[in-house]
Amino acid sequence: GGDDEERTLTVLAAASLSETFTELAAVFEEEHPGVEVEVVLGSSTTLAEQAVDGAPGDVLATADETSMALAEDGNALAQAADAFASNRITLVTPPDNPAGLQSWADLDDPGVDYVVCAATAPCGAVAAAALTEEGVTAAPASEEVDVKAVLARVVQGEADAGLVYRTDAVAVDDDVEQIPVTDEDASAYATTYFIAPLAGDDAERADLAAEFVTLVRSDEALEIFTEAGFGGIVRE
Amino acid sequence: MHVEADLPGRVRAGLTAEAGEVLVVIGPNGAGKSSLMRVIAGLEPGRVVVDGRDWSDLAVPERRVGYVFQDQSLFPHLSALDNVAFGPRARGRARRDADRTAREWLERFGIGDLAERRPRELSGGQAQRVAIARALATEPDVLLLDEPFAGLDVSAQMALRIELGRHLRDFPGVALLVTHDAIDALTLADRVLVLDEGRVAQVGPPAEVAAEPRTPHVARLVGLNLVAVAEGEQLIAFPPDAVVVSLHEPEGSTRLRWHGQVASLAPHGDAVRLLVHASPDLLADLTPAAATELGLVPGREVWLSAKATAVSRYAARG
Amino acid sequence: MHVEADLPGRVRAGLTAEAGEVLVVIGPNGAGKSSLMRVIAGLEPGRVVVDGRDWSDLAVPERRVGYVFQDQSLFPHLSALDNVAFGPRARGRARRDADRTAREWLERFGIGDLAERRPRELSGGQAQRVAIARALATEPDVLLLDEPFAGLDVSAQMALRIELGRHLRDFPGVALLVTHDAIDALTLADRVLVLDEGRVAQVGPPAEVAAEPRTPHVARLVGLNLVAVAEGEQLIAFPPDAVVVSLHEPEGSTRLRWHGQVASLAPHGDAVRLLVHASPDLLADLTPAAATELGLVPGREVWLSAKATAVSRYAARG
Amino acid sequence: MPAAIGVALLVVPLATLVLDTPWRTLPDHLGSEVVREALGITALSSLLTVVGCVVLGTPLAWLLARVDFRGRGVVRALVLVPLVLPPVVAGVALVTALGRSGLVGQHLPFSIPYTLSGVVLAHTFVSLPFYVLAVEGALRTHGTAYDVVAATLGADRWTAFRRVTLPLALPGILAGSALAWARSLGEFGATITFAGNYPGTTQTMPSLIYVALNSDPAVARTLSLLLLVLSVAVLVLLRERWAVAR
Amino acid sequence: MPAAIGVALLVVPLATLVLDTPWRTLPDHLGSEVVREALGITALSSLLTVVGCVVLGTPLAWLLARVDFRGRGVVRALVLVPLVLPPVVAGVALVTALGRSGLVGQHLPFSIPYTLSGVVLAHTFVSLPFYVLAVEGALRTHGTAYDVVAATLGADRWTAFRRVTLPLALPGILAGSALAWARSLGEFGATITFAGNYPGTTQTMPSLIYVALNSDPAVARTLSLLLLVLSVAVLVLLRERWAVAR
Ligand SMILES: Nc1ncnc2c1ncn2[C@@H]1O[C@H](COP(=O)(O)OP(=O)(O)OP(=O)(O)O)[C@@H](O)[C@H]1O
Ligand SMILES: Nc1ncnc2c1ncn2[C@@H]1O[C@H](COP(=O)(O)OP(=O)(O)OP(=O)(O)O)[C@@H](O)[C@H]1O
Ligand code: MOO
Ligand SMILES: [Mg+2]
Ligand SMILES: [Mg+2]
Repeated sequence: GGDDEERTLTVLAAASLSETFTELAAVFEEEHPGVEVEVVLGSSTTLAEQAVDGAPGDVLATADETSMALAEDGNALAQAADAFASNRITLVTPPDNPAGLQSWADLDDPGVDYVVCAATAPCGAVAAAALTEEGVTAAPASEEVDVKAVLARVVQGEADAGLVYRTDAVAVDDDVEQIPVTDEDASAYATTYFIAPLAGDDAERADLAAEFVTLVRSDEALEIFTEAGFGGIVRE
Repeated sequence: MHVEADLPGRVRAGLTAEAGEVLVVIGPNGAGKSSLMRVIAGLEPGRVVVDGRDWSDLAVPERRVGYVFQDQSLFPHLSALDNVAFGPRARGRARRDADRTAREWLERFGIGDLAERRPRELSGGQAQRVAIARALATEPDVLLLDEPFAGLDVSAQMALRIELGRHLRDFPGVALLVTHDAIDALTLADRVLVLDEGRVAQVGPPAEVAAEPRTPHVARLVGLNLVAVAEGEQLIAFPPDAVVVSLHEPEGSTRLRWHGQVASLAPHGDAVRLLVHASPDLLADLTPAAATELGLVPGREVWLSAKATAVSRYAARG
Repeated sequence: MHVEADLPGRVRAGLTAEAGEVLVVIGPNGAGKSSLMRVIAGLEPGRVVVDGRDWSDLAVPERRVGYVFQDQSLFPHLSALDNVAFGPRARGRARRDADRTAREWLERFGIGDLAERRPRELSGGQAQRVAIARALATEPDVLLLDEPFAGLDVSAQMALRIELGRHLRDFPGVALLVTHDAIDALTLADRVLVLDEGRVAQVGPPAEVAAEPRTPHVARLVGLNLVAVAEGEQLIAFPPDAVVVSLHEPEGSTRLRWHGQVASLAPHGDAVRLLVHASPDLLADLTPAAATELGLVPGREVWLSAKATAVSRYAARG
Repeated sequence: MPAAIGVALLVVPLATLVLDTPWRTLPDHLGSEVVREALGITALSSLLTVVGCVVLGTPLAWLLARVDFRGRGVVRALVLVPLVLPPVVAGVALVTALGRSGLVGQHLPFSIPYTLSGVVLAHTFVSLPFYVLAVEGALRTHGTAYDVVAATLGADRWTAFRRVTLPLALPGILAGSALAWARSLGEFGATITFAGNYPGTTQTMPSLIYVALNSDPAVARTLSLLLLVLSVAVLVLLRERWAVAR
Repeated sequence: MPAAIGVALLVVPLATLVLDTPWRTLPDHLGSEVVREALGITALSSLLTVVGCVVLGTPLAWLLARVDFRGRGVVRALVLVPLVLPPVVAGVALVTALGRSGLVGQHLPFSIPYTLSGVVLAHTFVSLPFYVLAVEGALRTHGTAYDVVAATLGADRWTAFRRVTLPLALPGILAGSALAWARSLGEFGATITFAGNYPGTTQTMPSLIYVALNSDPAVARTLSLLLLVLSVAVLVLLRERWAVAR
């Protein structure tokens, strides 16, 4: 719409979507003059719970299916959720690779300190699956609460290696080195992002929310996601 | 006012005082004087009836007492003026009004120029004056003065004694004053109450108590020797200048004689005052010439006898 | 010992005392007595030389003083015993040893049975005794006693005066004692130092100071009248019983006469002591009979004259 | 010596934080609207938190220090609770109680979460124990001697409290306020969980920093430093002023 | 009244937390090895943190309260720093300084992260300001009057401190220790960031709870309640004992 009146669209988004969604918000605002998009960032679980509790918001985007299911069970969604992006787990080391890692198998060296997400975090579940896939048995030095903490460890040289999302590796680019995986396409390495409009009584806002979801699933958005390192988007 | 205090190990005493009366409380250290005052103020439990009204269960702030604490207890964070104005303000007077009253009291006690000082910037005597002013400024029903003159210089003591005497004459309530000074007792008291080991040992007009003291402490306070006779049933009192000192056992039939060691000599007016460790300890005044002649030094063994004519004899219990 | 104190608005005085000497410091409230002591203890800045050793820049704990504070300042969290044992222990004595010493001191002052009490469970006089014991137990080089007898009952005062007198006789260091009591000054002092408004007004042996007081405060303390004559160049002193009171202006050529209002009357021994607001205030003793005959009440205008023979006259400055 | 180690423990991490800050970009961040809004919300909510702590906590501390009522032990235990709760759990507890569908919250005519009052509530919940404990300690240090004197002068409990107890405990109250303020400044776990993270409404500096940590650690560090310098400056200035005034 | 509101603010969230707890599963969680290990690490590290705070913080508080040295304002400001840092940022600062490749850490012969000493260090860093502020307040409340008396009795600074200053400030020291202990019990931001989160080595209860929150909030709530009940019980017991002993 082209009203004079300022309207705000509130998007609750997983913290890992910080940059991409900020960019998409700008695109959306350009296409919808008079609308301001406010991106509220947080952990997927917290956001889903808050949406169920009735927190102000028009769109919810989570980094995993579990959180979205939480919102759905709480009747917070206006429509069924859609997958819009995927992410892959990757093994990174500090740029100088101090432990001299060549492959995932080297994680089993007793002298190597590597870190992962806790099994309860979305990235942790994926990492656990990937480690099994690669046959790694050594325990990590620490189970970080989220993927950013893992990345920070590696960038700062506090860990010899860590399992992070590819988007994270792309974001810091020069600060880490990626160790290739054995099987590029194995599904064990992937996680999927979901988006859904939230239930509300304002029809006009519901339209805007739907339009935002459409934007996120558009080809224009795909470009942005791909550039940020997302990939393998599942289209119906 | 009627008071009954019973604090085990500290004081167990009853007293009655008329409105307008000044009761001076004397007794040795630890006799229970301060404890008695604390009971009246409501800081310790006890039965207190003032003007027919039962204070026993009244909260402390509702009891209208003016209390000069033995240790001053000035508020450290308030100036002298604010300390004195605290009572009037707590009792609802307006700030300006309370300040004026406080300033008047400070000026009456000669420390008007120290109004803005904090307690720690005052000398001991100055602080004591502030404490007295603070207690008087509340216009209390009962005045409790615990050694108000301690630490004051002679002029201040005299001036305050006059000022307080004037105040007490017009004061409609009961005033209790604790002192270790015979002059206070004699000049200010309507009656004197003597405490000893937490009990009331004697009550009476000052002249009577001074003439027939019942405890060694009072006797010492008024400068008399006191000896129990007749199996403790009777007491005899006699002044130090009625004591004859000799190096040998005095002859004659008098039974009023004692043997002991000189503990100390000190000038006392024109005379020399001797303290002799007999049973009990006795004081004797003699001329410097006599003291020199007898060669009196601490440790010397002497005999004392009392001139029978100067001795008063009375029952040990009133 | 040599001391020079200069605290603006508080005290500006110098003093010298020999080892073994007892110097009694007297002066009105706020004269600077306590401030002078604080300088010696190192709590305020000032020049202090003891036994040829310069203490001026020495930290407080290194100055070996025994200090009885005017307000006792007992440690509230320690028992009486621990308060007294604090000094010896701080100076390195073993616990058991320090405790024994402390107990001895408490016993000497008659409060051995109160050893385990906290200060707030002691009476005022009991606490004062603990404070004195605490100061003496450190075996100091310099003893600073700020009104040590305040709040003590007469027997305790006398006993402590004797005890302290004995201690001071053998004490090799310098002892300074502040008091408002003439008896202390006369019985304990080797010399008396008179402070007035922060300055040294007079120093000398007690008898001399008592006979020729230079400040009204000392005159009042020893019970003399003091009048400045010859444009303040000279002073005359005379006892109250050398004053003649009359209702009319006395005849004759004597210039020693004053006019004023009776401020108060009080018994004084066998006599009645009058305070008269003249310039300056004067004391007069007369017999009760004479007082009744003259109809003396406060406010009455009277004439006073001094018997010339009883008057001593001396220079205002030594 | 231990004091020196203590100082070192505090100094070294701070110093490295300062050294690691990208100073050149600092002015840009300062100017951005998000940062200015977050700073404003942080300032306002922390101030209101201190007010809340003083208003609610002072009487509570007094009660605990002076009045010997039944159940004092229980109340004291309750006061300690938010202290030992991890902040996020504190947030969860607040949601369960005062959230829109919370046990109490669903009966309220207004909604607390996702508003500034929610932020203040979360902060007060988390900061109150610090304030109460510090003030209770201060009240105990002086004992009741001067309260007793005030009572004999006719002061009822309230007057004695206001004119004697409180001024004498002032150092403790200032310390307690500083603690509560600082706790509120750095708090984000309970805030994000209970009040959300809405820019301009409930996004405080720590929440912003938390989010930034996920995208650009350098920005997060710069913002931390900003928060830090501002708040420490305020605390130091206030203390100097108070110290002089006393 | 305000005291009652204060209590209510504390009670209501806690009560709902208790009501919301799945009691039946509690015993299972209690028995699990992960929980037992986390409890043990929390107990040990919080205890060591209190010791660290007392040892390092008491002299520091004394210095700030009593000694008028140059730069006192700066030191006081430094002490406040960890107070206003969001815990995660505090962790980042610690990593930058003492991490394996940190400015100081790379020169150390041993490595601090991923060890219990790292946990204690992080906790001490975060808790020290609470302790120092509380104790400094207590030291100021009494002033120096009794220190002066002790000095005249021949006590050097240390003796006076130990036998006079310290016992008189005891209520404040206890309050400060309680604050530090509690802060350490609930801390996870700095811990996880600096010391990591590995079961049996560095995983404390709050870390475990935080991680659980992401998957199963009910479990997290149960564990919080467990942490809460245990710690409050300890605090209350200790306080009653101290209160009686004084
Ligand atoms: N809080 C207390 N607990 C226990 N005993 C106490 C307490 N306060 C005072 N006492 C004791 O009670 C007795 C009476 O004390 P009180 O202070 O009434 O004496 P006092 O007559 O005022 O003595 P003084 O002339 O020395 O001031 C003393 O033996 C004292 O040690
Ligand atoms: N800390 C202070 N700051 C400013 N003035 C002070 C301070 N302490 C004392 N004074 C003032 O200095 C003067 C001397 O005080 P000091 O305590 O030495 O008197 P004093 O001779 O001991 O009196 P008293 O017999 O009443 O104890 C007094 O006028 C007092 O008000
Ligand atoms: O919801 Mo997250 O912050 O991508 O794990
Ligand atoms: Mg007493
Ligand atoms: Mg003095």
